[in-house]
Amino acid sequence: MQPIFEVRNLKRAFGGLAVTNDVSLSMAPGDRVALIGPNGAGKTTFVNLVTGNLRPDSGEVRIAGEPVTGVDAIGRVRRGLVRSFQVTRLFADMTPAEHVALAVLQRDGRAGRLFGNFLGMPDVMVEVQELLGKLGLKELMHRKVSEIAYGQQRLLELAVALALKPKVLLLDEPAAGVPQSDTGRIEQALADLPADLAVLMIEHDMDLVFRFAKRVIVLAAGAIIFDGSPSDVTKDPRVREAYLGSYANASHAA
Amino acid sequence: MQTVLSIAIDALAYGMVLFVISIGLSVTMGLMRVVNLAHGAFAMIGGYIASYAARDLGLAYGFAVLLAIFGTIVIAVPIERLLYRRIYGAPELTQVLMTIGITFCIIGIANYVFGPTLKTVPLPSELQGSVDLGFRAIATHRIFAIVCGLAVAAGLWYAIEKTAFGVKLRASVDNAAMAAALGVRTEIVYAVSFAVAVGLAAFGGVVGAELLPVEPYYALRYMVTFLVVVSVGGAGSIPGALVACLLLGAIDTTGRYLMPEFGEFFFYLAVIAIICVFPRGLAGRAKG
Amino acid sequence: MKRMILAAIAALAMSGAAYADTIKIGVVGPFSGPFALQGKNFKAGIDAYMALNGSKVGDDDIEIIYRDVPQADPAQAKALAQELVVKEGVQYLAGFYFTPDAMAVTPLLTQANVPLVIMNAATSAIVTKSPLVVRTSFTTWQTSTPIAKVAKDAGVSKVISVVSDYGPGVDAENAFKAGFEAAGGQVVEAIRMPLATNDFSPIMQRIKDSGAEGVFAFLPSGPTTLGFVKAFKENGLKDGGIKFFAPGDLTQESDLPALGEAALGIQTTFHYAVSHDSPENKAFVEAAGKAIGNPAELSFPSVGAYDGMHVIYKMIEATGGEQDAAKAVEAVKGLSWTSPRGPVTIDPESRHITQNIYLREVAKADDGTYYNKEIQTFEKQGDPGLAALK
Amino acid sequence: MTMTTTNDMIAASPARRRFGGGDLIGLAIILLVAVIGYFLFPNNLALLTRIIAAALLVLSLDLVTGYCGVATLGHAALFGAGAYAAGIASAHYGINDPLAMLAFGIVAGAVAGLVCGVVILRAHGLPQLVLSIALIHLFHEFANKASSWTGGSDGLSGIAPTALLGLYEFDLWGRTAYVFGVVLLAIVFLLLRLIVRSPFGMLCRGIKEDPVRIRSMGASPKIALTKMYVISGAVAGVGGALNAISTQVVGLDSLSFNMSAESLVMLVLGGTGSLFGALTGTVVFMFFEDVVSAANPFHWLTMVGALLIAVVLFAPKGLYGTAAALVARRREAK
Repeated sequence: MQPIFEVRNLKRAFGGLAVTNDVSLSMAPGDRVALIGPNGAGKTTFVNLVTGNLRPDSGEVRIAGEPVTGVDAIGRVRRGLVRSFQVTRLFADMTPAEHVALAVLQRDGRAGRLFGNFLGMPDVMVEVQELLGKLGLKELMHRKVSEIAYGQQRLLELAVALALKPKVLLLDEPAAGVPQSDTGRIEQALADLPADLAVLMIEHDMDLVFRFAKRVIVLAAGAIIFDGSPSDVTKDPRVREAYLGSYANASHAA
Repeated sequence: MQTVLSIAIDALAYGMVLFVISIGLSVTMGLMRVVNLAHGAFAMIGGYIASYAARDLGLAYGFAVLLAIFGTIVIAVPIERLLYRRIYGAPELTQVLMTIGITFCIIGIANYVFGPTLKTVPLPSELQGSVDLGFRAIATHRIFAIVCGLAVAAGLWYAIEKTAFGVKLRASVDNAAMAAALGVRTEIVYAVSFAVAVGLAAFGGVVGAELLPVEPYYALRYMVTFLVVVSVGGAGSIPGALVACLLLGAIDTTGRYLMPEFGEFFFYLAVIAIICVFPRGLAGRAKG
Repeated sequence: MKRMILAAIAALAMSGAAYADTIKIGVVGPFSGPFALQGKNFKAGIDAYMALNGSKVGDDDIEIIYRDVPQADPAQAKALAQELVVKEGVQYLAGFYFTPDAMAVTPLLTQANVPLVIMNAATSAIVTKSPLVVRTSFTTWQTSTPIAKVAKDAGVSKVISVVSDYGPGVDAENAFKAGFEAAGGQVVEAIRMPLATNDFSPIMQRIKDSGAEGVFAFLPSGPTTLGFVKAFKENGLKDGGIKFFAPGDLTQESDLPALGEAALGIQTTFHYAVSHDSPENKAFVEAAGKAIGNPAELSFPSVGAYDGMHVIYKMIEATGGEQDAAKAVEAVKGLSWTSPRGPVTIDPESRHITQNIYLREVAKADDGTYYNKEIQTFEKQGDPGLAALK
Repeated sequence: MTMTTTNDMIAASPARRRFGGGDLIGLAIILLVAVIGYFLFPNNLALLTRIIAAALLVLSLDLVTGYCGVATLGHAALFGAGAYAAGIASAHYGINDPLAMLAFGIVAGAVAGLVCGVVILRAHGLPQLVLSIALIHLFHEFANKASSWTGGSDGLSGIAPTALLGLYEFDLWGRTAYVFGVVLLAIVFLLLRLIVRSPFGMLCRGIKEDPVRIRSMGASPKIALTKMYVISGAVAGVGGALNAISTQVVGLDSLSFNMSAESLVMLVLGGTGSLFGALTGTVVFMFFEDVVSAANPFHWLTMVGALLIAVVLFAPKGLYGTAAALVARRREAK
């Protein structure tokens, strides 16, 4: 199958320091990949390079076979590469319904319309209710985001991303900051993600990684040192070295 | 060549006067995060006090300057306690509304108390007249303003970067809650910073009075200039403000020499160009 | 309300005969903001006139209603004028410091049946906008033209003109140029500088580089004149022998204490000096000084207002208190009297004031204060600006 | 740049849907106030017309400041462009039909909005504020320079609008101008209500809160904001044209920093991010100013200053914003 998402020989240096050093990976529809790595491994830079917020020094990013290296962040979203944020970035004054509706309308190219209201657009409302219903947010759909719990905000973050109907979803620590009692819901939501969606999850929590991912990529010092099945990752000597070498600093990495 | 040199001198002198008057605003806006549109009003109060002391009471210039600084602080401290304290951390537009309100009040009161005429601060004989630079003459008080500007820049830089108070101030600015948890009394830090900013405003008002004469509308008339200078420099940055003042002083002076009828265009186009290149001000970019 | 009913009954009873009433005059001017000083002078002139001539014309009481337009704002001026006419029922409009404000009001006059007496606004064209406009101040052309002759007579043949870049500044430049070139002089360069100029050193450098023997300058009264005059001295132009000519806006009396020594010797032409030596002016200055509180704040708009009141009083006399704008204006055409500034006439054709223009020099009085000392008189000057319009 | 916001509660509440009762209520209130104004101050219609023109400017400012979070002290540029375009059309080209003049005003306002938007949106926060200040000064200088077109500081006179629809002359009492203004305001208000609740309005509110998030949703904040600027310019252009038609003189003040600052003060006074806030702020400020300046033409500025301070202290979300929050809280308590 043709890869839906590809990164080829991506390089970026700050000053003389190579923060992303010759990274290549490829994902097919339906892939569940976890990207892990000790602190300072260059995960954030990698995400920024992939999403188009940073320009690489060299290398290439492709979505569904199309090179998007010269395309800006907005263009990549429109081509199906959507991300969620590690710290929720939602609009405090708006309701979950408005969040999802905005994403749906934007996806359909209707977000610039000067008249009408999504509440009066049946097709939009159906999608909004369906999506929020799946994530258990339907009762809250008309409350302000600032009034709902953090765990629910994380779910909404996911809902917004899904409403964009991505081909590739980049999840940045989707369960970060959520109290233990609520993580179940999020994991359930992750498990329910569309089957043909390629998901790249950046995560510290190894339990989650093992439950979710079919494939694990380990980034250390800007380079991929491991790309394989979850069962093999802890056995790999290079991974052990990368983690144990900085174990004191990365206390919450398993 | 002579002309170029001459313009350079004018630019330096004008830039430094701008610096002396504006730097207090850079402190309130950058370090205390208050859009203080009443800055000009405090400068004006300083000018009035100095004028009253030197002209009507016949006090010595130096004494009048000190009186202006401390007098203005004495007037400003209750305003800080009663009004400014309420708007720390408030949305910027709220701060704009409050400080414009304060400015209107001060203008009204100044108009009532001092009348609408121009007030000057008589210079001591040492600062009167001109100094011959060989190729041209320059007013002595301008040299005085340049020296004051440099002294203020150095003093402020030292206070912020090198003293214990500066550390506390920067800590309070970065994270007030954290600073408070570490035992910094942020209220006092803010009050002192505010007093310093107001004192600088008053000082600038007096030193700059030869160029920007004191009258009730002073508070609004030059506010835009101060605001522009501070944000082009990058609020809160002493070197940024200094560079901005010199740069804008140079552009203004050169523009007014070469094409006075388009002087305003030059100045504001330059401002737009600078901000488009350095969207966070000259110093904002340098930091990263 | 009660009084209105009474008045109505009285009017019916006396059917047309004159009866005691209150005649209202609406005065629009800058009473707050950056030009508050000029507005204050309007009020001082009006108060002085009423103090000296009583607040009654015939049996009618005169009431002044002030409205504030802090800075040129034609929309506001027009709204206030409308309110004065329609709501307050004023029979006369007066004041107006800024030209656009006056311009905005002129279209109302005929319909409102109200004359407009301009006490300051100095652009020539205003009087042409309505036949009901009378002006008792001056025009920039009027005060700037004689100085050209003064400059030529002083033996200066090359002059650089430096004016603030707005309507009156451009008027002054044109007036001077016309007058100076007619007298055989040459304007080597004409610089227009932004109104909001704080630092005049670069301008001074320009003047120096131009090689002119004299400079003609126009700046509006107020803060910037101080910087200009000081820069002229500090940059060594004054000591370098460059002569300084200007219309009198530059050295208005209320600015002189601030200008101080730097202004000493500057020659200006203007229609009025507070120091003018005449019994009429003595009485005026005393009354106006009392009205304004601080006599040092007295300046030229006060005399425009004073004479404006004179014209309005004459209009009321002529109409017997009836509201008849055309008749009122007709009555003062050609009116001559001795104003505190000297002999003046309302030109019947243009309805603008014909007056003496004086050459003055800033001098130091015995008590250490500075004043404009009149040294030469150009008699009966009309407004050359109107001719230039045609 | 963050700001206090009063989102149109009515707009956000799902109970009032497509044809929200809020619109009709709002329209009814505007018309009611207009009628009351007409009968309460029949002799002061010029002031009321001026308030309407200012209200259009403040509404226009609210679109970019209240709904999009753009900080500007140069919004009069859009208003002045409309005023001068309408004025020049009449004074120089003999286009004296008020509706045609209005069209010129709208187009010029929109174009000015585009220009200002492109420049102002290049920075954020304080530098953005300064960009807007620089722009308004450039516009002002330009109008001053082009005096053969604009009349420079003497003002553009010779504007002579013909009777509205060929029926209603613009008279001394200012009745025609007032009614014209009220109708314009009502139409603009309704259109803006539609826009702020539309998908585009929602997008703009999102941009105001977090432009980065909007980008990650695949929308371009810059394009959306520029579009809003153009709309805002058209609205301000309506106000400017109304001003030119009713006053028949356009002065440089309509392109001034002062007017920009005053409109911002009025907006914040009423409460940003709400059309009613903008209207409330304008009416209260201008009315207050008129009353105190008539009562004491010499020292009224102090009173206005005191009002502003009092509002910040006691109604920090603006007059309407605070009132709306109170009502909402009470409703919730029930």
